[in-house]
Amino acid sequence: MAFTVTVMGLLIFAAAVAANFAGMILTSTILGPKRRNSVKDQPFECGSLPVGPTHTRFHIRFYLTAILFLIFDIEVVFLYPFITILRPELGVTGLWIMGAFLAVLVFGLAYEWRRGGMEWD
Amino acid sequence: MGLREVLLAVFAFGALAFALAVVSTRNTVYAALEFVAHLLCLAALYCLLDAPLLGVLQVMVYAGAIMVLFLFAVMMLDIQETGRESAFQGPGQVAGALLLAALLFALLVFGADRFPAAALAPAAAPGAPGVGADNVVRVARALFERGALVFEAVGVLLLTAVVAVMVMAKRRLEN
Amino acid sequence: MFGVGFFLALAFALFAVGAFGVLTRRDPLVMFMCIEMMFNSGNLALVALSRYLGLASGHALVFFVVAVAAAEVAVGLGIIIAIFRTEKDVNVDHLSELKG
Amino acid sequence: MIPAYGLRDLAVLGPEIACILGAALVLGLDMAFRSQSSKRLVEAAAALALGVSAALALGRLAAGPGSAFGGQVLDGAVPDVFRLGLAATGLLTLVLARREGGSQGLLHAEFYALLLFALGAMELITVSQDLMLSFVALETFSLAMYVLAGFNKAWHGNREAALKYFLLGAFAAAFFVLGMALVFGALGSVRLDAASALLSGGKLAAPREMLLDLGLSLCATALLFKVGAAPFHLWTPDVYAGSTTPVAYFLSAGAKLAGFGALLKLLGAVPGCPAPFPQILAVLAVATLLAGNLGALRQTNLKRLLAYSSVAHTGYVLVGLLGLGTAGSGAAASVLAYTLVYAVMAFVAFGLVAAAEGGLKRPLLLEDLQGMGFERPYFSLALAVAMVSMAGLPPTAGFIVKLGVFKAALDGGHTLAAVVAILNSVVSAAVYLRVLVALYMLPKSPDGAQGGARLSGTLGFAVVALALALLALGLLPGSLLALGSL
Repeated sequence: MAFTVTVMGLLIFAAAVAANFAGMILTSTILGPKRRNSVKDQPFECGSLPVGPTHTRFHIRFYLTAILFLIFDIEVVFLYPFITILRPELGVTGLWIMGAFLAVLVFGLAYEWRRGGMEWD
Repeated sequence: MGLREVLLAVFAFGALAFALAVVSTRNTVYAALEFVAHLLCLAALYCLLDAPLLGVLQVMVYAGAIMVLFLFAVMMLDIQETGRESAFQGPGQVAGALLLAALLFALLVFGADRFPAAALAPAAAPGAPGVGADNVVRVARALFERGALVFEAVGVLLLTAVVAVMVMAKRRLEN
Repeated sequence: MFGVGFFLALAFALFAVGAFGVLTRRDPLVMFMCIEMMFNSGNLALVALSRYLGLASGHALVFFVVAVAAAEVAVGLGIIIAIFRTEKDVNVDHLSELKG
Repeated sequence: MIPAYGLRDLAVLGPEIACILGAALVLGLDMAFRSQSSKRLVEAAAALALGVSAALALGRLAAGPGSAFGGQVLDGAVPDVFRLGLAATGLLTLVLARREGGSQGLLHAEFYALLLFALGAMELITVSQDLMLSFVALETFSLAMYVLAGFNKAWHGNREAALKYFLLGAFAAAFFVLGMALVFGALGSVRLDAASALLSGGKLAAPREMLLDLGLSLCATALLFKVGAAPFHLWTPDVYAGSTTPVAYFLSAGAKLAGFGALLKLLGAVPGCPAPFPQILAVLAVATLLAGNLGALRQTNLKRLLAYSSVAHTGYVLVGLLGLGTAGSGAAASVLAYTLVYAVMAFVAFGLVAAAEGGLKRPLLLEDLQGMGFERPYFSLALAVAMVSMAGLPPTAGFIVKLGVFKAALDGGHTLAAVVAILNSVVSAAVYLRVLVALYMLPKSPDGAQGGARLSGTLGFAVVALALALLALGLLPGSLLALGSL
């Protein structure tokens, strides 16, 4: 029973989102005027003409930035459980453990920076 | 059948269905999106299995960061070229792989089949709080009190990964 | 119905599906996704067994596995992209220069 | 509460820490002085770190077994010799890399850093008692090795090798994860000492034991990939042929030492292996032997030949592994001795390939060796010693260690596998004989390599010294046999 109560709010929220989403699409299809012509069938890009293929290839610098994000994402994920028991249980030893981990990661950051991994050109 | 069972059934089915979809879809972009859906189903299963922290982890790291990298990679490659006529190996190899996968599944199920409930007594005392109660603190203890060495090793692994990625990406500077 | 056996069977099924994908697909990105699926099946088994045994230490193992998988994805995609940038083609069957 | 870890715990991991700090030092030096002149500095720093690592491993060997970090790490004579061997392999790789000259280009610091990270993780996996720690170590050295395999920019084929190697390696790692999960299900932890305590006490219910066995077998499968056992050997020839020679040497010798060190730990935790496991291992060993030796028979490219020979040698070590669990078979010592001697033989062979292919734009072929026997006597003699040793013929160290693995398998009751291995030895003699014939009996080929094959400098000294060591160990096998008493 307790489980049902916990999840019920989430379910109601999800149902509301779905209903809202479906409702908006449905109303616009029912109420909107439908006059098709060649201009309207073109892809719309905020007034500017679409130029070039739709699949433009990304530059690799995006990828390097994303890697950095991934590494530090992992770090944050570890930090959260860490702080929950830092004060009552881990104490100074805990700070050493996390300090060593962070030192290794910051070294990696410094390395990537120095080697030009973050240069935008 | 309570609500929990219904949700478990839905997400377990979803995880398997999306996994099959990833394997059978020709288009790489669609496969990536189906894989995201698969991961979200798993995250929901983790939450239902009293592992809320892992559910969040799954969404943050897997669905959030790892799949973004995958999509970047898809965008950097020429997706019109890949995944057209040659998405799969030849029929012979597909049949062989099917046989192998079925064999693997049967072997694992056979191996694990004998062990259910009766033999594998829960290690926790009866009536003890399950893994869900106070989950974050209990995971944190396992992570930092007994797993401190592994934690530091993961730090070194991440540093190795940074160096490795720089090598792969920076090679072109020399050419 | 939803005992630990069910989730183990689900994990094995996902593992087998992933293995099938690795062996049959040609696009390295999809192959890599299938490998990640196999990693995730191990995680699912760990979560189900942790709950069954009443031990949260299995959750800590999942933490480490996810961190390792993240590092592996970073390097693996780096390799795939590096090859693409010179080859313009990442179909493993076209990598035939080394066969034999 | 956090258990009180102290310097004593760190001391047990001294060799690993030396490698990791060395890698950090290499990267730091490179960041501080970005110039050509820093190249020698970086090389010296890497050599220093490996020297310290070897010295610390030697110190641990003298100090006797020690457990650290609450039992997650346990060293002993066998792991310490493995660590020593790994550090030495790293130093030999440095010698080869020096010969290659600036082929690492601007990335020379990264090359050495990745090498040191890999060696640190390899040393760690040989002492780890915790499957999770083993997994992290396994992935660390695997990631470093994937990238090292793609380090050759002159020939783009090696990137494809890196991709193949990576996809298959990640596939194998997934087996380790699932295996670990099953071990956790059986034990409630992933500690090998817990596994051996429960198994030897007979306190484990049969179904749980089955789960444990299944889990450990899956983990072992992942490690078998690392050592290149069949059916996971498919990547080896392509990857070796596509890599630079120092990397090919490191992949073959380093991965074997680390993989078999870890396998010894893993299988050592299972006293009296459960029924199907040794049989499966025996089948794999025989398949590996056949794949390696028959594959090598067809090769004309010398590096590919050495790759297949590396697969075959994995097969011999697996045969030795079969004796594990039988008291008095000396299986662990035979595996240790074989892998160490293989590392030496492979260095001599790859070192001579490196010497001969200097300046060659294409891969070194067997016909390039034709007629060299009397033109370049020292080069040819050293190569001949390495080949005779790889074939396992007296009077070389290869003969002694091969006897050791055959004896271990026979004592373990695997007569059939031992007989097949001995027959394979005969086939493999033909492989290595082809090299000798090319060296001494065939006339010089008109389009063979010109001018190479000079032994000089550090590489020449190391190759000649180790070739002599192979002979000396074959004639006076005392120190090899002493490994059995560890």
